Amino acid sequence: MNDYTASEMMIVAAARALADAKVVFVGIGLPNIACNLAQRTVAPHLALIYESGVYGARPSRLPLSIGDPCLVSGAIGVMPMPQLLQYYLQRGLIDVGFLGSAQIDRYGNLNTTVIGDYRRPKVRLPGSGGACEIALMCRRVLIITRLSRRTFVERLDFVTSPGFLEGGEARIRLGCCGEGPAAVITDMGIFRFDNVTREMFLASLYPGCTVEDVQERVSWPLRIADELEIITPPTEGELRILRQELDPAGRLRM
Amino acid sequence: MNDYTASEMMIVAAARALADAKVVFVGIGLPNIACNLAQRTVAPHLALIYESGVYGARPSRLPLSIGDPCLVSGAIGVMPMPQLLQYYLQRGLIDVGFLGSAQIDRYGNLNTTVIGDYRRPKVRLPGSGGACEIALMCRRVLIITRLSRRTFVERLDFVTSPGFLEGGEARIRLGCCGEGPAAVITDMGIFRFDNVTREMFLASLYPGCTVEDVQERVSWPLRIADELEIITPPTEGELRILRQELDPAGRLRM
Amino acid sequence: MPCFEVGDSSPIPSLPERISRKGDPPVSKLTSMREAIAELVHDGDSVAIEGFTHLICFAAGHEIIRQRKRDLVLCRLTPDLIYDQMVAAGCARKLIFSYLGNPGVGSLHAIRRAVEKEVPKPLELEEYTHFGMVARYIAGAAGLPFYPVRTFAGSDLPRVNPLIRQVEDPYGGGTVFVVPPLHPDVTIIHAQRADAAGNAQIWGLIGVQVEAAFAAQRVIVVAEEIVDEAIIRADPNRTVIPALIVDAVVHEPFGAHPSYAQGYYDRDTETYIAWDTISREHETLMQWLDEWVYGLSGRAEYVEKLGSQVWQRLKPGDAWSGQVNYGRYC
Amino acid sequence: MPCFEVGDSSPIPSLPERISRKGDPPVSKLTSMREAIAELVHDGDSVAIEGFTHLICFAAGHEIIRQRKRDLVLCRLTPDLIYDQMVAAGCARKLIFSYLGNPGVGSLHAIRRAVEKEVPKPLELEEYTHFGMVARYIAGAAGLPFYPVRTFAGSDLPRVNPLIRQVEDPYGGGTVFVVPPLHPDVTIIHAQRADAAGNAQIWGLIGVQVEAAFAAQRVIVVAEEIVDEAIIRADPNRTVIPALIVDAVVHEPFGAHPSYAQGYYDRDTETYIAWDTISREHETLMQWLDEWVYGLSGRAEYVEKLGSQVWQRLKPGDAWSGQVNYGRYC
Repeated sequence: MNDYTASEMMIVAAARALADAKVVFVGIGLPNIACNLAQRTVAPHLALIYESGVYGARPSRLPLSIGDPCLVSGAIGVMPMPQLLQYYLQRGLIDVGFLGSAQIDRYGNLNTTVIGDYRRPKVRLPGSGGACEIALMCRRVLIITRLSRRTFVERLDFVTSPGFLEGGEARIRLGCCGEGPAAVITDMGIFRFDNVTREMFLASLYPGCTVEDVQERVSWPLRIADELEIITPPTEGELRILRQELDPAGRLRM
Repeated sequence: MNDYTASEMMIVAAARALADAKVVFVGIGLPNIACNLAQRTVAPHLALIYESGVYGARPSRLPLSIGDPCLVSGAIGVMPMPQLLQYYLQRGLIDVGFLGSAQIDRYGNLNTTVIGDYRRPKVRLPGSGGACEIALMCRRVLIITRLSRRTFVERLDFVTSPGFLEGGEARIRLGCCGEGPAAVITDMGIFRFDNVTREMFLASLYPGCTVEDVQERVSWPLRIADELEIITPPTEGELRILRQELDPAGRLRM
Repeated sequence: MPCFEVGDSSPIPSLPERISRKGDPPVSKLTSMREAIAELVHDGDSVAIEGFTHLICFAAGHEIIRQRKRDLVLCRLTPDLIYDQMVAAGCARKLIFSYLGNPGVGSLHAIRRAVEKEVPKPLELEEYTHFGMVARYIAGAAGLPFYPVRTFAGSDLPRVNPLIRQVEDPYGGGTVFVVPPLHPDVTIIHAQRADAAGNAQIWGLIGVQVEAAFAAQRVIVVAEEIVDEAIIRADPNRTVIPALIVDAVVHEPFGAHPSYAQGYYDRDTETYIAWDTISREHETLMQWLDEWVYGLSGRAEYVEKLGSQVWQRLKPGDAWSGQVNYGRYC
Repeated sequence: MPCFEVGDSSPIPSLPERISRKGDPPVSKLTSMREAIAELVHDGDSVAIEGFTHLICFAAGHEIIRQRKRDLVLCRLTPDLIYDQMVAAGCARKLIFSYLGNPGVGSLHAIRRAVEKEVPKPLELEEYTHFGMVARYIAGAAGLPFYPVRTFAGSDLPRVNPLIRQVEDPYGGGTVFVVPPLHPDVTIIHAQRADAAGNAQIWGLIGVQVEAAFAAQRVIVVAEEIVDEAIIRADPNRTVIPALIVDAVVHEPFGAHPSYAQGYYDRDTETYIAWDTISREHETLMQWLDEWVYGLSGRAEYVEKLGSQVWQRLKPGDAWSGQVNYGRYC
């Protein structure tokens, strides 16, 4: 069981980050697997909320979409989107939101809208969906994305979802209810954000990864924690649940 | 069956005023009886809406309150108040609203808030409830009230629900979606409103009532239609339904 | 100018302690009415016992009277008999409301006495229309700093209530009235059924209960029946209040009388009509409170004292909803 | 500056003709999909086929393609496969949206081709976040001139979309973003069941269907089952759309495939995944449209062509809601 992929390590790290969470806004893809793993390990009472309008889902299978019927049957509550977006999210009731991104800068701002100019894009990406409000309104935001210089850029082509903007107090001046990005969970290690400058720094590495590996994939000169933590590899229990229950097709092993 | 009370005539006149209505906002008391009579006579498809959150009620008894359980069982739809007030009323979907009043002036403005000064009232009345928004948002408003100099006053102590304000174009300048009061149905006759000045004028009398009877109970010098209509007395059919089905206790006969 | 009064918290509600306190869905929050009121309702609090005609939690109001809470700011569209009783008992210093009557009957005499004659003490009024009150709750529930409405135009209400203000439509449509959020310290919700964690389901009139609950700092759910979580999960579209926002759950059958619970018992119109006589004089009203509130230990004794004949009279026939298929997906 | 585009009507909607046209509840509005689309969807209209993942009315979208409607302004949070197909077929001139992806799969290639390469023709984009779109529908449904939201702050979206504006909080809380109402010319709602007059009930995800319907000028209800009015009246809390706002009712079983109807059939994820390949080239996509849309007379043929094996695969097990008692009061 000692061999695991970077994707598996990333999911396990994300699940562990939910240890003290009570209510999580679940996205599709990696966050979905991470939330389900957390519910089966560190956070058995974790309430899963989907922006499609579901509270307290107990999915019997891993849904492809956040609107899958398996999220509805057996949920605690299902409601119109205006209610979920306003009374739960905007009201400040959600602990943690997960976001991915096509581009991220050092202050945790995210771009999922366009590569290139907005009016004449080189690549038209999906846009915000609920990402902008999740970034603003969840108490904490966890960002999951793989390391690459195309993703970790000096300057975003477009700010879809604000992190700490230009750093420092900038986000507080926005007056939004969430505290902003808490961590960026990658396939090689985890970034956190400086309490004052709000710039991200490398806080921990996965076993076998080096600072150089990370720096190679980030466009700006990295800041690094004084005491760089090495993350415990996935346990047998974590891997068993992941492989047998959540990823039987082995997509995270590819 | 030739003898009927002024109250019965008033209810019958109110029911007849609903002949072309499709959707009516039902108030409690006299309007409630009038709407039910209309549904059984001139407007069999009349949809009854109650601000408590009910659409398409089929009350099996005459409810004391607009939140009675008999309005819910067998209704077409029941919804939270924010939905009814915003998506039906404010959206402009309601044809007719009924209002009563403690004071009314010549422009159909209504006071149900205080007699005397607002801060030190001689009599504290119930206040608006939904009256102000009904007055503003229903396409047409029908006012039902008994004639008396205490009610038909020169100047309101408080404007709870606007009619035509100071008359003329004043209401249009408010920008509200309803057209304002269409008629005032009393126990002696019916007032309508001049298309230009927006002042009310006596348009019709019930059999046996005179202009003098009415003037005696109104504080300002009456305007009277060139051709004063005499209302057809209640028919046998109207009285039968009223007495047997809607007012078996005979409260309208007292 | 004071723009936020008691019952209005900061426009950006941050609820860290709430989440950590209430978040665990499987934890039972079942308690007695006495303990729930003692722990969660404090002198000076703003309190919303909502429910439009339907599901008004008289059991909670009576317990507040018994515990002699003072200086409450009472929020409700229609103060109804329950606030008339609480005002007569001296619990309230202020009302935030939109309709001050005994529906279909007449006046609320105790509240009128307080307003007109300061008996038993003065009562401050903060007045809206129904839609205005609903909008205040919506703003509170939605975490919005204000809520726009097309009511109030041409009325004198904005003149006497400085919290009703205007903003300019940035799309050129003129001005529109707005109200600020209402954030009761405590909202008490009566429901037909809830699980022990506080997930509650209501059918029939829902009124503004959902908004009043989400707007509040603390929520007490009172239910006719406590059911297994599986009952709730079988019909998730019926759920109106999530355990997430609930602090205490009280099992109190018949707790809404003389208001009603759709499908459980009828509205007791005789009591509403009789109140007109009982409440006309402060003294007769206080005698009634002695007999029906102070003299009883709680709702169970009230139910017994009311007697089986009344409950028989109020029992409705059956009218079942039918059921729908959510489908099993695996 | 143009502040109201196609799809935005005046801030105070007046609907006299609507009421007189649609008001009679007992009148049957049953018609065929072909007639409903022919009569109620016109070239140049703004059209909302809503439904968040759930109850997306592909049958209506395909009929619009078949009838070669042109210059439509398509409104939807997530354009999904249905608008990808309509854009490829040349029906649209503009999208009003918030998320442009094939959920869990990848891009919507036809829409990207239209935006990036103007194939088959240019496509204008008007972009929001999900909450921004939801707020536009709420404002439309509520007859409000604007709707305040706490999203957009710090994002570049307000910079590229001048319809996202700000107002000053009159209670001193700073500025807040607002969006204008969205009033589609036509909204198409897919429901599990409706009566012949158009009273519709939905369970499972409701998304923003209610708001999209009330915001619209015209509404088409498409239902898996047409039921007697008595079924609707047995459970009035389940009703989401009233006949009052409905112009036409179409009975179209399986009309949402490859989207789904909770309790009736599963989401066909295989079709969603396969679309990624089919849609990568305009030519293969057009071949697919020839085979599955232009080549068929309507949804009944589509259902037959898809074959019983697929429907068997998509059939869920049972999960019944249980029923509640509304009570008989007389």
